[in-house]
Amino acid sequence: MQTFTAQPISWPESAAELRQRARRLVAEHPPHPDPATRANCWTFADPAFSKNLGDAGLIGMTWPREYGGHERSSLERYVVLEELLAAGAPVGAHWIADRQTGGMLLRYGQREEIERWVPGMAKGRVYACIGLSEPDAGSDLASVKTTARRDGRKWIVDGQKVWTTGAHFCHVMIALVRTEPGSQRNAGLSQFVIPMDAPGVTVRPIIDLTGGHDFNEVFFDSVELEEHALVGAEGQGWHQATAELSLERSGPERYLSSTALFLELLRYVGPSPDAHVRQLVGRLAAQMWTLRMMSATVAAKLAAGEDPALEATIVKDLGNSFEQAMPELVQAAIDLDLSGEVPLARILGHLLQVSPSFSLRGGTREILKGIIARGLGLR
Amino acid sequence: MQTFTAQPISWPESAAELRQRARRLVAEHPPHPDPATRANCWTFADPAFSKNLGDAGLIGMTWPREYGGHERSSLERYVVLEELLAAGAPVGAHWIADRQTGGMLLRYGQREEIERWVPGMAKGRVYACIGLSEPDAGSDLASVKTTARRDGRKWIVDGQKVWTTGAHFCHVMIALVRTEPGSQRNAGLSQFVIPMDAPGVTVRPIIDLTGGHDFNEVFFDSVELEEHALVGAEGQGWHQATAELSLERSGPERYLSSTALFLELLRYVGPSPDAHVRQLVGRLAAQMWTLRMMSATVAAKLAAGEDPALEATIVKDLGNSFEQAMPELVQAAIDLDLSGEVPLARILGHLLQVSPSFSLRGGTREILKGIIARGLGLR
Amino acid sequence: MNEHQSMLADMTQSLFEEIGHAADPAADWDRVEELGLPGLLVPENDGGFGGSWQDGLIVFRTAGYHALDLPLVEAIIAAHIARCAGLSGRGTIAMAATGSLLDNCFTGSVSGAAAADGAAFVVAPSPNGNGSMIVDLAGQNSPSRTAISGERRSTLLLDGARTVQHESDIFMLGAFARSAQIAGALDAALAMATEYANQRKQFGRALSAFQAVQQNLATFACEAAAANCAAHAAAQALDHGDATYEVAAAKMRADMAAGVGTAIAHQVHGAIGFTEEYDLHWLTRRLWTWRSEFGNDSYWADRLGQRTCARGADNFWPDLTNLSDRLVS
Amino acid sequence: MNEHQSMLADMTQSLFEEIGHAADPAADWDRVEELGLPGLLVPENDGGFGGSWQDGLIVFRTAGYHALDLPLVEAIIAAHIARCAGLSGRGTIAMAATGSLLDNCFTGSVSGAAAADGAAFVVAPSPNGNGSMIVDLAGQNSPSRTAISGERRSTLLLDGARTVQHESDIFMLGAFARSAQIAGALDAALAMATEYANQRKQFGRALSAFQAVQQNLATFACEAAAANCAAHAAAQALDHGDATYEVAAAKMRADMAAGVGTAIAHQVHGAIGFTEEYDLHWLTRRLWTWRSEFGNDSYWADRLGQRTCARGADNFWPDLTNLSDRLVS
Repeated sequence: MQTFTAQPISWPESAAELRQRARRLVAEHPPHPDPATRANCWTFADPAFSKNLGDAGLIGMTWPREYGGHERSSLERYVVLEELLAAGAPVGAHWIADRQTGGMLLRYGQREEIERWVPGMAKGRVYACIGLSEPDAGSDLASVKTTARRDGRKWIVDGQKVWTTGAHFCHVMIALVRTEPGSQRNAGLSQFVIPMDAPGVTVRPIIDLTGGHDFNEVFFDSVELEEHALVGAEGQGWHQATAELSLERSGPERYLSSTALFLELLRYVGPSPDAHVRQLVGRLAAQMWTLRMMSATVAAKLAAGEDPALEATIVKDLGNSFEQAMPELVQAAIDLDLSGEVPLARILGHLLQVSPSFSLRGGTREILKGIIARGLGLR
Repeated sequence: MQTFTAQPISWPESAAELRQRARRLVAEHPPHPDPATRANCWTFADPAFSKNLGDAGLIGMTWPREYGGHERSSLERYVVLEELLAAGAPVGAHWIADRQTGGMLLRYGQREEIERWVPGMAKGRVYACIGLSEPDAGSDLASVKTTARRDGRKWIVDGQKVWTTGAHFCHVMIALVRTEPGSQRNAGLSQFVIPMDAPGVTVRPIIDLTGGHDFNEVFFDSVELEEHALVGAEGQGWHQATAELSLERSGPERYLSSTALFLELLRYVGPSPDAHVRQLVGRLAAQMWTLRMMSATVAAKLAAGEDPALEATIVKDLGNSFEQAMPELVQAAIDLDLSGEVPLARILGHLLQVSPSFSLRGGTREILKGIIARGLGLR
Repeated sequence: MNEHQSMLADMTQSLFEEIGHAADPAADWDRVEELGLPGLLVPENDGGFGGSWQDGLIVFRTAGYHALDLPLVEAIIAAHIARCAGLSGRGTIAMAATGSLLDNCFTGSVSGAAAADGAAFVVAPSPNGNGSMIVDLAGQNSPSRTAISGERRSTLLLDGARTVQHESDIFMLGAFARSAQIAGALDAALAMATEYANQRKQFGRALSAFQAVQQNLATFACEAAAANCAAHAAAQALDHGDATYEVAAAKMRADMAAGVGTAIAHQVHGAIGFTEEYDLHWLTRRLWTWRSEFGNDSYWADRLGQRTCARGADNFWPDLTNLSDRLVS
Repeated sequence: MNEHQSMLADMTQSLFEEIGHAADPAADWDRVEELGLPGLLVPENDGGFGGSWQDGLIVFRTAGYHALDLPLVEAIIAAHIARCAGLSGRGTIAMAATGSLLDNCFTGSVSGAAAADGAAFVVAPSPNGNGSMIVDLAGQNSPSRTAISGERRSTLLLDGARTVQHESDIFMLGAFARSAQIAGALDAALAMATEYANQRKQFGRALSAFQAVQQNLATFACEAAAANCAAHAAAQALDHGDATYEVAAAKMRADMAAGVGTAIAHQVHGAIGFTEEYDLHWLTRRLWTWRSEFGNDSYWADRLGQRTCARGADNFWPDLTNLSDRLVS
């Protein structure tokens, strides 16, 4: 039976200095005027802020210096991430490149591709997206129909991805496609680096229920790729992509996505609310504190060279439940005209609508719980 | 898609008079000194009280006069049941006979058996239990190994039942047994009336985690039954028994089992508690009010000759969730020394331990939800 | 349901299904006017339908089911209250008023008003805490915002507006209306999620074959059933007299159900449910909005809790049975 | 875990597994005494083990895991506080005291005392609200009750008992101990339920093959993980100084987890879990008891909420990071 092994966390000596650096950058950058946007900061793209962060050495923190990284520990990176998210900083532009794509390329990518993309990512100037979901597949990520076939020394990609976050502003995608004709499910899949400006790539927006635009459909019509666009080994795409998802799960964005709502709640209720509100605040604070300790424990395990994939999944599932429950709990507790202009109403109205979608990013709850159940040894 | 069709309830004109009659009987009977026992009143057997109720015409209320019944409507019966349960009256002795066994015999039983048992049940002097569960079967009720075989004009029963509520004080059991050798699952099963004093019947207590005794194992060693002990048609036992379960589900005991805790909570917190407790009370009150309306709607549908099996399942599932959640919510909200002597501590301590078992009676939650899902047309 | 209620149900069902969330404010309003629906709760003597609150429930619930984008529910209640006030045109209702009321003239603000632009009058809680006031909006200018439901809401700034007093509790009646609309919208979202689960394939089988999906939808069905039963019982009580307890409990229960139901509906639908072009959000966004209107969970739980605690343990059960025993047929 | 902690873990693990919930109060107490465990948190200079709170966590958690029926956890904390008070014999701790304290003599009642019969002294919150008092029980008679956990609890009526004042917050330390015990017991109940689900067949397949069972146990695993992480972080904070915030959050989180975990453990086990002879109840009954001891959910949520609201939105995040940044290694 495998589960979450708790352990004390050795916070890095540089933590205080890193926090100050991140806080200064946030303070110097004008905040987005809409509180609802601040509440979703990790999906909001602000290239100017990403460039500032890159110039300050706060992107690609764990990557090798050779490619623009800073060779910091996972815990140091964790400290910076939580500062940015807690402050509602607009990190959406570089977020996926920093969290997933850069590390993915460094681990599996060919030298030409690493040199082409990673230094720009570390500078906060090159942004990435992930091509996983396909139409009619839901959360069944192995249901891949997009293909890549060899044509001399080139690869030709045809097909379609959907629910691609940020495809409309990104420079590059890592896509999971089928390279073995006739293969089934998660066999015969490979990953490719696809420049978003390559001929044959078309991005079409998906407008969400709030009228916002995060997601896209991406079409590939005979897109030609160089041989070195293949990431890792041919046919190993599924294994690599799921490892990538497990990286995604380890971040603190899950529980911190609710910080903006929590802070507005504190502002709205003032220093001495009634017992019901007091206890709601206390319950939420205890959960946030615990989730923070769990997230940091995962970062500490990564820093120690362990592979805390199961721990990360547990944190993500708990974080999902927390961030999805919080708007609902606040709505139940605070009698408020949602159509009004107070910041709490604006944030709450927005999060009520979008928070059910949070669990779709990086695996639905059923799938996460299935992974945890396997870890327990249920069969 | 089938679901719960709400409708206005026509409360019977006799409601006020029936309530007064029930309240008088309860007031005249000394209450059990232990508040924890009052909180579980429908499992606590007090034959003296059952006799009083029978003499007052409040058992077998919907049964024909010919067999000691009173030919009242289901809603009139509902009014009496909710009065008894809300008052924490000790109805455990006759409960199953009144709710299930009497109606079962009247519907499917042979004349000899009806005449032998039903009039005594209506008088509150004859008590019944249900032989469904068997060892190692869990909630899989079709996993029946107990057999009955014909021997001339007799039936010979061999096997074992388990988790039989009240077998230690009951006079009669209706048991589901296998009559077709080699049959599988829910085919080849039949129901029999078994006198608990028949030679070869042995009852062994199961002591629960509180040290209490509700459940039993019941062993059958070549128990001889008359031909007329067969209930309904041979081989139709499964169909009849599940219809019986659906009768069980229609009662108000589910949500009312928590009344004693709710009333003690009101006593403990007094007339003007803080906002947190006030809101907990309000939330619980709203749910109890709604469950009462839903239970009464089911009774009204029965009174109108409909078959509200799905509605009853919905009420039972909601009632289960409510009664299981309430001790947990009260424990979270009220800071209380559980080892102390205040009645709320006594009731709460007891219900914390036994309430998780409530959903085992009459089908686990997973099974109830499966029935509801089929009603929705999920396939 | 009696015969006239069946007719009302059929009529509104087919009309609202057709109009739905894409209503044309002018043309479709004329259609509901032609049918006399705004006068549903106005006595026949006063030129109305003479309907009961149980008739009102049918219309409110159906409007919720189809996410009807017309301020009909509000107009029906406003017309019911203003029936003797000598006002004509579409009325609406509001959640709160602050300001002063002198010589039947109100100066101050009225907030949480539904579709007030173009309304002839608004019924709002009286600023002095007793009953309601009917405010003539002639000559008033009312800019409106779009609520997350897509419906229009306003805060009206009024200066010496002519008012008529009324003893009714408009906040409570608004809560009843929202309970009924929530009940209808929950049933619609449940039907949509059930159909989707049956059609949609994932991992090679229908979504509906997954036990977790089945259990979630069963939970949803229980919650929708509770909201609907509660709304029915509240309507029945309104037709018999004081219904403050029943409406408080019904709105509280509907709000709980809305929280659970919207979460499950979106969980079952996955990403598609969040797209603008898929219709689920017309229901869920209204459910989120209505949950906060005319008192949220906390507001009604506090009121109910206060009343229940003040009455004490010994009165709880007799009070509850007295509520129903007065409904003897 | 360092080397000495691994040894401590191994030693207590095998001893407590053997003794478990069926401990012999006299003979088994001698065994933990022989190992010096009650002196775990007493400095080496004073003849103790010189352990840290993180060492304490190991022992408390393991005691919870095996539902150890000896008042060892309480004795360790009591000895830690009373190390300079010149008392010998087994100490214990209590939740509350009311009465008067004059000239180091206490007259009044001490309630929620664990296994006070046979104890030499008890550490209780001071009745005047500041710090703790160590009460000599020599010559005192203390009848005890059995809590639903099966553990003994007393309310002591004391008349002029000799006391020593201490600045420690015994209520907070008791809450930490219960958080750690809850974390251990949750892990044990999770292991038991997981094993049962794998072995038990129903409807022709293992319980563990049902998606609903898998999802429930996954939820349980998340809650147990949260309680364990929270207890670890609280222990680490205790070793660095003031830990009132961390212990409050840890007890609050453990209490939540206990509510969820006990429900799922029993749901998975079905009827067998309620029988006296099956061992699950030794864990779940203690979890229910410990949840209410030294502050329940509501108590700690209120304390945390009060503090958080008073500090306000702008201090929330800096306060939180200051708590951890002081732990720099």
